[in-house]
Amino acid sequence: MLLSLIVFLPLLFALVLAILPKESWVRPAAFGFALIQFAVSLLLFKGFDPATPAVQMAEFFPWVPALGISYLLGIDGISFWLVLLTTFLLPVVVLGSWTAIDKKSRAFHCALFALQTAMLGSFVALDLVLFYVFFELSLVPMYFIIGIWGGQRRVYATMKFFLYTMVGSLLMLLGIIYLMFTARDTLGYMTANVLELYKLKVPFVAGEFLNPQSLLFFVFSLAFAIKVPMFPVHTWLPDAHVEAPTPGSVVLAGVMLKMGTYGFLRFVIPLFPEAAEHYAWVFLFLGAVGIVYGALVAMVQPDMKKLVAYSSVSHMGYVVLGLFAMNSYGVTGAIYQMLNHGVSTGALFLLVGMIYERTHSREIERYGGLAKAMPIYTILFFIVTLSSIAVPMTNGFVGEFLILLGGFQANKAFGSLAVVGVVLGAVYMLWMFKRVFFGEAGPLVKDEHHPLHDVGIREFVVMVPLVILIFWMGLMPEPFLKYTKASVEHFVANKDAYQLTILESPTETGKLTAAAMADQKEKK
Amino acid sequence: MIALKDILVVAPMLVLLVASLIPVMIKVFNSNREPAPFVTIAYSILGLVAAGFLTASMSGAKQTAFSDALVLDGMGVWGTYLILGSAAFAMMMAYDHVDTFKRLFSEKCFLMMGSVIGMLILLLSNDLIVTFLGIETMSLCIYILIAMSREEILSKEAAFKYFVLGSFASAIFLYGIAMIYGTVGSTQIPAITAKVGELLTNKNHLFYFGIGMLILGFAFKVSIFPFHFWTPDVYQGSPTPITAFMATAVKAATFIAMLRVFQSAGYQAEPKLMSALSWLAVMTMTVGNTAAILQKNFKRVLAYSSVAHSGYIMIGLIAAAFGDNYDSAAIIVLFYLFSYTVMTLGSFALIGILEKKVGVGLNVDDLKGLAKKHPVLAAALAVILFSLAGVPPTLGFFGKFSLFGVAIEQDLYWLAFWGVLNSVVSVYYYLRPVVVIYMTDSEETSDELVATGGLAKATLVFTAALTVIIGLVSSPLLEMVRAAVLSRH
Amino acid sequence: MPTSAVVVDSISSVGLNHYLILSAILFSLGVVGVLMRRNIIVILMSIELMLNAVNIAFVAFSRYLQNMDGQAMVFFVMTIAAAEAAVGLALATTIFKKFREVNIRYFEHLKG
Amino acid sequence: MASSKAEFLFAILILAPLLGFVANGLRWKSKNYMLAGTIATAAAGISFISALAIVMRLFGEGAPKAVTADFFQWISIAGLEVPVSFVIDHISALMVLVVTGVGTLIHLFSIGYMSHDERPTKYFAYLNLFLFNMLLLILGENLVLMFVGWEGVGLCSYLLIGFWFTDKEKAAAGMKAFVTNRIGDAGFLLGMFMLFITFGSLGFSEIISKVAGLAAETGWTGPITLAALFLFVGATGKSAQIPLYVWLPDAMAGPTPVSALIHAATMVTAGVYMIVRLSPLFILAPNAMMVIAIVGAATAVMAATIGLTQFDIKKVLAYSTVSQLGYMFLACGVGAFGAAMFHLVTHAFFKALMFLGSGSVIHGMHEEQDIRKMGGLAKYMPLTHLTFFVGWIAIIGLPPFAGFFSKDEILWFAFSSPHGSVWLWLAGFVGAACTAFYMTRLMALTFWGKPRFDEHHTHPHEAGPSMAIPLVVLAILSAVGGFMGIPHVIGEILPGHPGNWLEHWLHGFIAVPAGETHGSAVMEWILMGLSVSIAGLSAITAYFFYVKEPAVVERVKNRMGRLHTLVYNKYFVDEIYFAKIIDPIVNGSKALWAFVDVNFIDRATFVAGDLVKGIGSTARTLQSGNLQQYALFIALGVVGFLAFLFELRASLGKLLMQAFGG
Repeated sequence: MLLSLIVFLPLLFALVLAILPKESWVRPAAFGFALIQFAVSLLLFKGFDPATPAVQMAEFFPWVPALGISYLLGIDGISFWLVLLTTFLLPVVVLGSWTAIDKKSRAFHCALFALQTAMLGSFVALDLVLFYVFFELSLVPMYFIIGIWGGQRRVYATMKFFLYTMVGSLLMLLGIIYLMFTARDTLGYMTANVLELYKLKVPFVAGEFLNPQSLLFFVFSLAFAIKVPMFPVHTWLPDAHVEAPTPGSVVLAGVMLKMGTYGFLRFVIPLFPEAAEHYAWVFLFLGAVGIVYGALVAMVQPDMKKLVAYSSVSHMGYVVLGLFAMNSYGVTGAIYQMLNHGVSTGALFLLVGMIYERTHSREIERYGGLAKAMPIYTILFFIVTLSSIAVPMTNGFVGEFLILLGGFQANKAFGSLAVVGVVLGAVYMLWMFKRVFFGEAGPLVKDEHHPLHDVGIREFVVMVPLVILIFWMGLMPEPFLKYTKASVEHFVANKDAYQLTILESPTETGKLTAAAMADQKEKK
Repeated sequence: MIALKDILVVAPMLVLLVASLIPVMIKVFNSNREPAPFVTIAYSILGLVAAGFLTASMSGAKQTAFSDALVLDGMGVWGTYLILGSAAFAMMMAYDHVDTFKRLFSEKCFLMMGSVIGMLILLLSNDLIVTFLGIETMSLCIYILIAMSREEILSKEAAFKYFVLGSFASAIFLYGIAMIYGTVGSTQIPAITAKVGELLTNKNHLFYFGIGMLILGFAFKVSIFPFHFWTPDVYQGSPTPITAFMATAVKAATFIAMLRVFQSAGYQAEPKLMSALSWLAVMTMTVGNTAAILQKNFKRVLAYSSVAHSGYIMIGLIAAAFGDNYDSAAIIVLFYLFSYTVMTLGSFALIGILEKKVGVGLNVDDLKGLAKKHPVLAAALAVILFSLAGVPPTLGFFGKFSLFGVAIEQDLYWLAFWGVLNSVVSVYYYLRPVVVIYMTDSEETSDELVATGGLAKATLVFTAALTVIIGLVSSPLLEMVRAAVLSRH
Repeated sequence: MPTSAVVVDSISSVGLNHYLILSAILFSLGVVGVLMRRNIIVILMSIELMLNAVNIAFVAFSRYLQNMDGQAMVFFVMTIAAAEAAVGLALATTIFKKFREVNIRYFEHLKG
Repeated sequence: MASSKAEFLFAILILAPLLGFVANGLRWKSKNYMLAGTIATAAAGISFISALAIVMRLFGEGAPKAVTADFFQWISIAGLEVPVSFVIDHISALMVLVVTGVGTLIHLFSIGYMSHDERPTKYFAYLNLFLFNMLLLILGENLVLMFVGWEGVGLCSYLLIGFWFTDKEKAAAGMKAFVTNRIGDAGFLLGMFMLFITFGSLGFSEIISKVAGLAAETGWTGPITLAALFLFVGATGKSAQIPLYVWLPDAMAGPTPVSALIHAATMVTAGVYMIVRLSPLFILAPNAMMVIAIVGAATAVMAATIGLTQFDIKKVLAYSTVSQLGYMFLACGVGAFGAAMFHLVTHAFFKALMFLGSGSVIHGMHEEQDIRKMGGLAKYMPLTHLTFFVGWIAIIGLPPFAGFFSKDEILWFAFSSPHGSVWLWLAGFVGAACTAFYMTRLMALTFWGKPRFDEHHTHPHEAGPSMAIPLVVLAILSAVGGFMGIPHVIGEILPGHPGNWLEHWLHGFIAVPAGETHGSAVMEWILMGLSVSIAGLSAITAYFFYVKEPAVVERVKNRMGRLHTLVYNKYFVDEIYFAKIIDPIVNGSKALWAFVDVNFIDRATFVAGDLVKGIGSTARTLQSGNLQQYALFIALGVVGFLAFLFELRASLGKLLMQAFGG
């Protein structure tokens, strides 16, 4: 029941927040709740066995038996860290948004916690429909977060965000339904249970495009590509980020984008192995192009936040490259890069948010000489910058190194193209850094009406865990990689006949679940 | 001659008749003094509930009455529940709606009950003559209900438009019946569905005329393109409770009647018929959704959305008629009808609550500041709108899910594809009210945001709750529907 | 020879199709009336015309098929037609009261 | 036990600077330069001593060929094993001693130099951090660790170049350095990847053992050749070779000791070090070797010529550094890895010396760097002059000072090695001539002749002991450093026949080019004589020009004005880079953003939206409110539907065909 607890605890907290008698209690309560759910999620370490690729702590109840839809949760090396990342970022975000959210803080935190449930759910759901439900549900709170607490063009941004994602995911819904019926025709019973669907061999014909597996592959891929977002369906992201309030951006970049890449790893590649194999080059190409394109465009952004947003496009390009390299290095690196991006880009958004609260401007040109005015802030920003441009001994390096190695191994041309991103990454980040922090004090900095005060205690406390993670993950990645290894090896070893089993022993739930699934099958 | 079982089958209608007559009678014998509205609605709802229980008592094995003129099977039972329910809620909306003459309330209820009776006849009809009777009874009552509005210009115009077009369409419908009768030699639906295949295979032109006109006559009532033009105008002009009643009960009854007519494997003999209907479905969805985007008047938005929904439901019908698995398709259609009914009732309830100047209805932009003034209503509306947009885990999502499901099951990929594209489009206008409610800075709240009507509010909140709850546990409902449909055999 | 005979067999040579064609013509006339005429009363009458055209078809068919359903149908239709006429005229009068106008083109407030 | 002790020593060696960094970093606001400097210098000194302690183990009978220390597994995934393990063998021994030794001296020097700065603690923190990264680079047992240090030192040089960041120029210089290095690093990465997918390992020892016995590759696309070329790209970035040398002159924006440490003695030689470390690999890629040799020679000459015309004392030294690095690469290219190491060491001595000297000059002249405003400083700061003089002799290669031996060995190999050729030798020769000229010019303009500054306002003065001691020590090293590699031809005639110690020391650790060397002892004598004499000659000419007859200079300048402007403006390379590469990229990206994102993708979305709205508005226009029109649509609908059923369209078509077609 641990997973259900982790998933639905935030929802419960959201309800509690909704009925808190005093608005002023909301923030402290929310922070406490966030810490609690993080603590609860830490229990995963106790139950989780990193040695096996099997699904663990699984929970199974039939939901809509008629259609073979079930409530099946489970966690393995692929989703393990993503869950923890999600739960880890929440307290950071709550604390980070202490002053950023000035109106309707109660509603905001309710949305935030509801969003938490949706995201966690989509990371542990092993039933396609259940996953889809969480996947879509996560849109709604984010829709409100951007739309209510966002900037000037928030409505445009949030609508764009919602519609873009909806297009992809609705098409994916068709794909899901098709899969369920294929299951009915081949397995003899209708099911949306991924572990069962892995067994399907969806007919695939190399050469021609119009065959079920390729179509399904692309339908699913589109949905996730939009979510990631991959070039060329990325344009919703900059708008969403620029308009979103700081915490919104942090969650969006930190966790929501990962739902896309996670979808590739969990569903697209294992469900449609031949197509994935056959069309991998497309995604390697798009990934590499995304890396370079995102970096180039980020370089010329006048707005800090937009720059960071485009850097996300570039970074997620790395992830896609790694995933479709489909070798241990690439996939491990991709998973690692998801975490890195969650940490470092989240931190970047928080930092940009801090300065925005002070000057109410993100225009790079109007800054300059910030290093003298806010030294501590500068140091924090610099550290995060290092992690973002993947300087060794920060977390970024490990991920990028592995991804590029894997990518190069998979396809020399695109791998080399991606390596260009290493240079460009340094260019856009350092250029921005130079223009904002170095040189003479810019108009915003030397404005004597509101002198800039350096980061306060709260802001510092927000940043500390992130900075610690940046170096920890950079200096000793092994403890982190340990948890993903088994799953990744399993994934790479039999990527053309991927199967997942539910860990029977030692967890009692495992046995029960397997039994429950078995007699479900009997019933059909 | 008339056996007890015949009476039993029509007992619900008789009960309704009596229940609807009581208030009017009171009025008559009370020197034409209107009974307290509470009494009226109490009697009416009592009648509806009683009818419901009677139907429930008879559900189970399918039975026919009046020498197979009427048939009561699971589908009919289920449809009866739908209609009675929506009628009840429509009355609750009308109870304290601004547009209701308190001194004519008993008549209003009487007419509503009357049209409910018509719908039940339509629902149970096993013979095209009876079908026609049902349609007419239903429609005539509604014409008057529309015209009974306190508002003078628009409602009268709406009533008249609806009346003229309605009778025009029913004439066509009737002509179709005539042709079918001429070719089949009977108006019994089973007899017809039995011979559809052969008549279509040897290209009997008269029959083509007949079946075509029959379908299109139905299509008018459920506002399928190009017979939907009356819908926005009439929906806007009618008193909101009546609009809700039309949008839900009429559609449910008609669609189920269509299901009966379509209940034959013979249609597969004519693929052109299927492609024609598919085109109509696609056009209906597209026109409904795209036109809805450009509307300012919330009622018109919902009117167009209901047109679009008819398009979606057509997918289910096509699957039922031309697929190889009538039952599953029928189940889905009923399920979708249910979800559609719930959501539509809720959304119209909100309009009923907020609109002050009768007939004009309210524009989407008038909702500005609702979140501040009536957070609960705003939230309920938001839930219903998200459900209409098909966002999980709501009733609307599962409706769409199962509908596309049945489409894919029958390999109607293009229909499913169009359905998906259209739902994307629909997201835009379903979320616009949400934007207005929550995302526009409401310094200047439009001050006519006065909510009236306890029962209507109850309706809104109840439907909203229903969308979420059944969205979360849709399984029992699905099982019920399945049982209902399968009891046919 | 008696003219009556001529009349008779000229009548007896009138078959189903003639009736159907007649009903079709009448029906089309009704349709055209509904589409063309501006006067609401006339429009109501055209609708009645359509219904009656259908009645002819019914009768013709029931004669042709030798079964009574058609005849029965006609009675139903006539009833319905009467009801419709009643409602229609009622509506027409209320509208006339309001608009002082029977030209259909005046009722276009609801549109778009 | 021994090994555990080794780990302990390694830990001290590497962590001492890190601790220094932390210690200073935590009190980064303090202005107490003395404390900060002491901490930093102590840290550097400690690591020097522990380095010495480890190196000592390599001497004596039965000494291990290398001392290694394994700490923990950094990354290990499916065959990719990256242990954190360090090694000191005969190559890295040289390097580590130079780095820590010279580094310590420069730390010491910095105490005096940064005494007036406002953020000395930060400075020393950075300096220690640099040392730490440099040690990772040198001692790392695998390419990944080396890369960690490789990027780390780049980062530190970024920080130190931009140390006075309020000046936009200096900040820009820092960024330029980092980005240029990043280009190289990208090459390094690709090289690593090539090696990994070829040999399945990134450890030096493993790679070298796997390489052993392979035949040399011909052609350009072999994996080893590609790897070698990629790695060389990395080297050009770090070691400022054509085409990536442009950052080094700008890097002079940093404090002078930094230039001495990072941009002369240690970091910039990392490229050479890396190639020497992988010499068994490079030797198998003759084409790559050729490229390296040519690039090295070209850089040597080009930088030297630029050096002839510069007036900023540090810029002259910078270009001289680039040129000397060119020599080292030339050596690597012709397979004389030993000579390269040799020159690396000696160069570290005398170039550090000269930079520190220039530092003390600048310090004494109150931040004046233009040698046109100096002159006659000899009498003001005799010690600086003396030490600088030593460095001068060393670099222009007059025996018996350090530079003579190392440079001459390079020239000899350039001529004699199987990879060498007379042209390479010629390039080196010309470079030597230029070197002698511009160095003499520098001496002359700075220390000799008459003062060209206002002696009443500026009072040049000798700096304190913390700056003097390093100068002296380095001067001594520059003087005697050469004796570690006495050429055989000279050794034979010397009493006691000292052999070439360095060659012997490195024997077995570096690859030796296959194939016979051409040229004889006599030839070697001749070449030696030639180079020494040309050095002396051009030195004398320069002296004559700049001390005796300054007017001549002007005349020469005017004589070849075009050429002079070209060289004086560094062949306009920066300008070309900006005009042809950087600006196009920036503008191109702007265009990308404008066209692809805004005008294409978003536009497409909007078009789709407009399409939908268009359909909607047509639907609305049909919704005219006219009852009869609706009825008409109904009728048309029925007709159309039935027409579709009866395929009337087809039959109508036929009819029309008959009507009009026939």
